[in-house]
Amino acid sequence: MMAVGLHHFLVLSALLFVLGLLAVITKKNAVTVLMGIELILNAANINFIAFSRYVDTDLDGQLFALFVIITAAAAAAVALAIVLNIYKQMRSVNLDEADTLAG
Amino acid sequence: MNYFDLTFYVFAIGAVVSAGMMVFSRNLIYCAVGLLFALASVAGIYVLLGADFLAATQLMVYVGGIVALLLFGIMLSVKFTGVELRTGTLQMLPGLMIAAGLFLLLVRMVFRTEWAVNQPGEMLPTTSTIGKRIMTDLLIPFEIASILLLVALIGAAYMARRERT
Amino acid sequence: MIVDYVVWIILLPLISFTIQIFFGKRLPRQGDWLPTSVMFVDLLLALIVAGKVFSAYDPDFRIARSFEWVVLGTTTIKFGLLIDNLTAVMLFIVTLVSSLVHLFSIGYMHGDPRYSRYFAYLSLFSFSMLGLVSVDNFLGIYMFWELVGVSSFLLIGFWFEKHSASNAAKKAFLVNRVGDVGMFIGILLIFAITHTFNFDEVFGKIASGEFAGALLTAAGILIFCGAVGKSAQFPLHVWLPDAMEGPTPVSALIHAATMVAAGVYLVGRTFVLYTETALLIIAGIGTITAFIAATIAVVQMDIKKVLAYSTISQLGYMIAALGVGGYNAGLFHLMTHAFFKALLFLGAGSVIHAMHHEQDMRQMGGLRHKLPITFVTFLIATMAISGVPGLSGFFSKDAILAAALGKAMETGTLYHYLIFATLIFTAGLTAFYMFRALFLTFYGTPRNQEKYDHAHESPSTMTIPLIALALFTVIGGYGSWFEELIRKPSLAMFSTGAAQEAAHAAAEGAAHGAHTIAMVLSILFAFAGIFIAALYYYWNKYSAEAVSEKFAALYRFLWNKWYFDELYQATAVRGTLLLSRAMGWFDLKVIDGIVNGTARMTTLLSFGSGTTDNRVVDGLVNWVARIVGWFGATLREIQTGKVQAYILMALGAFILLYVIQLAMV
Amino acid sequence: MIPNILSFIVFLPVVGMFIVLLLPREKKTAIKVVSAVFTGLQIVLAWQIYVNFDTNTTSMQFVEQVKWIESFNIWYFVGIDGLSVSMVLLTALLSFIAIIASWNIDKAVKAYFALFLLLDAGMMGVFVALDFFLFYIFWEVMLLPMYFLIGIWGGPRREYAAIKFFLYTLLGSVLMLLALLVLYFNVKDPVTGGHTFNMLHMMDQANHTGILNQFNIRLLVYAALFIGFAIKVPIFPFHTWLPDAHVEAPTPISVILAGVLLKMGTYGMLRISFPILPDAMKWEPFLYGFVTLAVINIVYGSLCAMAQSDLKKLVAYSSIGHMGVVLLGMAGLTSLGMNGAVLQMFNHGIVSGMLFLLVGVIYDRAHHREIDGFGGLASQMPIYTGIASLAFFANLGLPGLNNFISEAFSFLGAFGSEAFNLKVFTIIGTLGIILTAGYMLWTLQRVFFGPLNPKYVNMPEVNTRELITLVPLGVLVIVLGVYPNLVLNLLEVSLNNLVQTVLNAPSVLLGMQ
Amino acid sequence: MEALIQALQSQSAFFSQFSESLLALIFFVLFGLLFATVAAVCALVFVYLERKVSAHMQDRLGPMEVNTEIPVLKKIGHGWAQTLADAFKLLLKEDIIPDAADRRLHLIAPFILFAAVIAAFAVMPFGEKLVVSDMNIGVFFVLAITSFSVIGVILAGWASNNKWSLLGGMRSAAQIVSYEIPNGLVVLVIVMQVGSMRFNDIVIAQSGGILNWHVFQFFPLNLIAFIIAFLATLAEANRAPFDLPEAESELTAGFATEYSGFKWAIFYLSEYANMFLIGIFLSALFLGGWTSPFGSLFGGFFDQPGWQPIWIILKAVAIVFLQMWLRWTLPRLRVDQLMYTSWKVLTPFAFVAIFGVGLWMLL
Repeated sequence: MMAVGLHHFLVLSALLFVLGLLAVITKKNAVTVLMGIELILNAANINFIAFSRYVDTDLDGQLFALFVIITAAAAAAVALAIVLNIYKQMRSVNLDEADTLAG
Repeated sequence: MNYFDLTFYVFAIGAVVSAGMMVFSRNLIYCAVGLLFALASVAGIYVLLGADFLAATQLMVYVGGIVALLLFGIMLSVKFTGVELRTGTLQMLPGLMIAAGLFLLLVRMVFRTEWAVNQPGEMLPTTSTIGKRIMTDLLIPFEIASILLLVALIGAAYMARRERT
Repeated sequence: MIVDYVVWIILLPLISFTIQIFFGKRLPRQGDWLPTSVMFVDLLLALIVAGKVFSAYDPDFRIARSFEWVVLGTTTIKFGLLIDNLTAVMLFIVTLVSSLVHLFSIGYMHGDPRYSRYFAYLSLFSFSMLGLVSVDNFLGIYMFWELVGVSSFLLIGFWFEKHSASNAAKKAFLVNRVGDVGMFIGILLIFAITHTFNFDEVFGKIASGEFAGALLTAAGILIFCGAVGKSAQFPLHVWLPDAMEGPTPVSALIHAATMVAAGVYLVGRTFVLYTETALLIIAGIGTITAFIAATIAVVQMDIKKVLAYSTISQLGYMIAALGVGGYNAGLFHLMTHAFFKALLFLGAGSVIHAMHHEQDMRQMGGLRHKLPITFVTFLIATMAISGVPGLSGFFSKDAILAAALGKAMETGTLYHYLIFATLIFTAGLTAFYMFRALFLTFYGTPRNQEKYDHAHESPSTMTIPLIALALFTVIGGYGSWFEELIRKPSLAMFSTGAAQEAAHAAAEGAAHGAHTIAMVLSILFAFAGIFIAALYYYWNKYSAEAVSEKFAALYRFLWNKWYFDELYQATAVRGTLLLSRAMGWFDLKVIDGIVNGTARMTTLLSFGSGTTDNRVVDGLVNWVARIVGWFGATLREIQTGKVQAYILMALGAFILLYVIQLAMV
Repeated sequence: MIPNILSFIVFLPVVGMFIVLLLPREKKTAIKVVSAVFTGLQIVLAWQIYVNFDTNTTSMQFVEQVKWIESFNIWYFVGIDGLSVSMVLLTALLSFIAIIASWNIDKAVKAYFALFLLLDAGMMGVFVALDFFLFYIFWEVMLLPMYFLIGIWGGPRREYAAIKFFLYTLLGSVLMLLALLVLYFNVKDPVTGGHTFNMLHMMDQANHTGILNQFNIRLLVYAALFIGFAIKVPIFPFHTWLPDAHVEAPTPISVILAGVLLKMGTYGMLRISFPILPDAMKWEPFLYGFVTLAVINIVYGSLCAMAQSDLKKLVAYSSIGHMGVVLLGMAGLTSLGMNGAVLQMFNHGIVSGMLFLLVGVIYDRAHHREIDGFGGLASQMPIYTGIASLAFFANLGLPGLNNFISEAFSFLGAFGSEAFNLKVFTIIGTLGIILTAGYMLWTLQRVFFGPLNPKYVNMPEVNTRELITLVPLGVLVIVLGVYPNLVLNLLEVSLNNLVQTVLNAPSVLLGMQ
Repeated sequence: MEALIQALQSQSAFFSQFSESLLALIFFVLFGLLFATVAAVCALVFVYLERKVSAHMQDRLGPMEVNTEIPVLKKIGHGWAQTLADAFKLLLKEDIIPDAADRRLHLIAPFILFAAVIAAFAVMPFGEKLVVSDMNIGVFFVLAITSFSVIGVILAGWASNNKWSLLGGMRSAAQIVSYEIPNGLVVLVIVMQVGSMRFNDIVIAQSGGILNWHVFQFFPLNLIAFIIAFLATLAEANRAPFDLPEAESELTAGFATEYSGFKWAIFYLSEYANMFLIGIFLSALFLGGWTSPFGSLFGGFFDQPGWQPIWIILKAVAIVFLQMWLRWTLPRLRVDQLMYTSWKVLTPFAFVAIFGVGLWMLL
């Protein structure tokens, strides 16, 4: 096993990303979908920080990650509010039942 | 297998296992707990990468904020007492296939790309640097982000409040 | 040291004004004690200053101190104080009269709803006046000049509920402003030429000949305009009689010792500014004023109006004196006049107070029994103003007449003889109308028994000032210190060359010769006037009514004050108002009309183009929109509405594309 | 010292505007408080500027220069010198006071305050901009909120007044735009050689190229600029928007109009017309025309004021008269006159603001402004009368109060001008002193003196909020009257430099026509 | 930690025979145990203290009887062994898990809570050198790591599958989240002044006697900040008068209703450890931390390093005492009052303090 380096972090990130994606596309419950999104964002953040450490010696990556975290917090709050509204409207948060977009 | 590597594997395995728990568990609360530990492990990864401030932010925002929020969301959006908090899955098979395909592509890209890797330097405290950057050349993004947060705060509070009768 | 005292003299009333205006109502006794005691402290300080200044006993004594107030580029504007003998005298006069008026007012204004405000205004007035006599430059004197104007506005209009009072206040301020603008232009002129405001520097420029000729004459006359306004000289004298609408102590303060004296002081202070031509005009104006006012005073029935016109007349004397070169005489009369005129006004105030604010002499009579102290002091003052020998007024008036005669003898022109003749005739008139007023008020039988019965002597706060002033009226004229200390300033003082000294010395000598003649004539005319007054109003040998009916036209002319007010009303006031109304109309109809016309034209034009736009251009746009709508309706059938399905599709497509791309490479 | 303080002071109100927009419309107090806080912060910043301002240099201070629109060489270029700093201070002060005075606005509160803050930003921007294009933008930014503020919250004839104001000012803007374009295409950037909007480059005559070297073109450009600014001042034939706008605007907006907007005209002349085209300014027909208009402004404005029966209109016309004094002071090209003129701009801002506030006070109580409809208010409202007298006396130029110094300096400067003979004009101008005293005292008498009008026996005394708006101005009236150096120190060096620049500018271009 | 291990390895042959990671693992475990023990002991002391304090406030004696039979210690009296006895009782009690509960979460929840509190001790400065990890983001770390307690509380509430538990848990979580905001803001006030988030920097900035303590600086802004911080931490610890989640009269014992025995003891322990943590945290931020209040008085005698832990523990105990005092003095708040206090009182004032201090420093 080689010494831990950039690739390790990238693979880890890819794994987390894929798992998050899986949650997004397979879960019925809207809240779990949100969880998946958070995981995806975290995977991206790992990449940012890893690059900031290994490739770019500036802190740009970290700063970007910071902004991602901020945005994620905002997104989570709004998304959750939306979910609660959906619940209020339909008495359910299952996404397969929310198909009013259908043409 | 030194101290650094050990820590990395501990956190990485923690993160992946927790994430898996999140994805494959059918109980919503377990999903949330899985996410919680995945996020905490990621915070550990951050520390390994020298991002101490970000790690603390990660804990603060995700654990104290988002996960708590999600737990609230679950509890408020499901008739929970006496009922199992279950969530079904759909299109699991195509989802797994797509995920696997994507993972392979990503791994291929990771190993195929020639990263311009620099020798990582000393791990220095980042807080003051981040603060200075935010207050100088990143002031505008920072302000926009704060406005975004404010908007999200107000918007979320507005949407989630009870309808006036 | 002296300057510090003077600074305090000026600042103390300002401080008491500030305290009084903001907190007066809340102080015990509405704070009347504060300005009053401040003024007495001022009086004390003024005495110390006078003592220190006079102890030098030097006619050329001057102390100046200034600081840089505004520095702009090359221009430096200094502000400072100038203390010489004249200033010391003026400080003493102002503080003396002012403090006595304060004291008098405590009794007189008792019970007024704005009692505290009144004292605040008095303080402001004293501040302005004290500043005016101490500053060392034209700009400063102009500033205090205006402040005096404002405080007199406030005091005259103190009972502003009365229309007459507020009108009088406005009139006083505006008429003064007319003079002030003249003075302002004069200052502009002086500054444009000499680049300084400072008296000494300006005079220095005159002495060195840098500033001379027609411009100097013009500057002198323009500066004199200010004095014309403030000292109520013809043709701007009309405000003063109206200003009697203010409380009587105010009249005493403003019209006896301070505000009106400011004009005389100004001429005295800037004496070297006036060329011979300017002095001719000054002398003429002074004489005309003295005569006109005296003739009007003869027929007045309101005791304060009589005093008002006598003030104007006496001021005319002073100005005329300065105009004929009787520098010392004019300023001497300024001082003695301050004493006896303040006394007269306060005496009149005491009478009015006793008669419950009745001012018409026809309602009075026989009051000497009821108001003994007032009567005695009023009598002393009347004798002084009439020129009865031995009292202060005699000495000063005599000096003026002597100066006029001396000038006439020196130049030998008819103009100057005429001036002398008019002045001496006016002296007789003065004696006549003053004794007329005295007899009507205090002698004879009471003409309004009811008011007479209720009359009573005033409280001690009012009588003490009377007695004090009477004392000064008696002794004020003795001693030669005034003559020796207040000497006519010569250009020599401000330059190194002493060329003109000799000429002036000669003139002084000529004046001496005229002294005896003038004295004899003056006594003669004074007693003639008193005698005639006694004939008509004491012994009642002749009836005044009969005379007035006989010369009805003249009587009406005098009664209406030579129709000055009517004339100004008809020309200046109405003219300005008409012009302003015309301008207002022009602005609204013509200029604005053009603007609105343009707007209407444009509106019409735009209406036309608007119609075209609606029909033609918009039709095309609507058509395009309809086509786009049709496409949308067709395409929407593809949607399933499930988000996750969309994501799956997108990702699948992505992977597919990626693989294809890999395959192609 | 805060970096980028000028940007802060300009854009702070914009931030405030967004916050106000985000508040719900029912939260009236919150909206007002937010506006007050932001304008208050502006005052804090203005104070910082005042404290940190270097009074010994003629160069621009607090400069910020960022490239903005590259292809047209437009910069975000701001900075202030002595001329602008006084106006910045004035704007900050009056904006805050106007916000406090707006407290009883009840109609569409949110929109009102949002527009007001935008207006505030526009005004600030005009005074700090050093790029002509930027200047023009701020100039226009200010226009629209003003239009709405008059047109929505104004008096009975508000639509008319608003449209008139708007069209008039737009006409001026168009002319200014023309001049702007001519200058842009004929001034070369000394660094790159391309076109430039940089005012400092425009002021350097050496950069003028092309048709700008033809004297008659220069005269045309100057005339266009002059009319553009003259409408804002306003100068005699272009003034009729002012009485209408002032009368119909709500009180705080009148304060801003008279206090700040009028100053933009003269500011523009001093910042742009004079230094960029000094030879045209000094061309005798123009100069004497300028002075004639100034004198007409003084006399005509005062006479018109005397004819008015509406108190607010009277104050409006009196503004015309006082701006005439500013113009007269500027025209002489003497350091005394120039300083007097700019000080007069500042002082007039304070005094006219005070007068409009005072009119607002009785209008709120009596709901009319007919001068003859009042009477005897002095016995009913002594405090109000005291403050009103202070303002009236300041307005008529009483020594010891601020207007006196500036008027006197303006007159002295014009009269003593060595470059031009303006003595006769000045003497005619001094007539204004009498006329002003005449109508001010007449008004004082009719409104406050005499027996109390029985209708107003229960007229309430001026309240605390109104006092908050009036007292600071009143204190400034006295303080600046006694110690004008507080402002003059700021102005002096820059203005003397301006005078010297204009005076020394070569008129050799005359030969090239 | 790393430095410590490397130092040990280079110094001693005994340590160098093990690999670095193994040592690290061992040290982690050791330190964790150490802190858990210290916290437990502290909690025992505080439980005893609380009983005594409340008793004396209510004019009674409190536990007096349980003094053990050991001859010397018996002399101490005052029921000193009462809490020990209680602790043994709790440890020996049967661990009851309700039938409908989620067993795994029911087990894990108290430990999350406990871990959150104990982890925060890692950066607590008991002295200039007496700190496990003097991180440069110490203050932030404390705020971050304690936010784990929300999760513990919610999970405990949910896992019990009991309405009271769940309501208590959610109330508690909402309360903690709400009060974290004013708390975080006022911490920023101090961080802004010092320019560092390292505890030792903050403490050193206050050295030189009582007048240099932050609570007296920028008067009254920092005082306001201190009061806000005290109230907010009080609420975060669910102490009276903010003890709604555990309100006996409404929710029996809130999220801990279904817990007993050892797991319940863990909850109890973390509450008291948390109180102690708050005491140290606040005294480090506002009350001068381990510096003496005397400054250079007494010739700097009290400033010697040996005194440092004594000072900070004294200050912490004083704050803990204050918390107890409040608990036995004030009635409990209503839910709406609770939220009102956080959002409309503490948060605005915290902003005022930040803004004020900022402006003050700027001008």
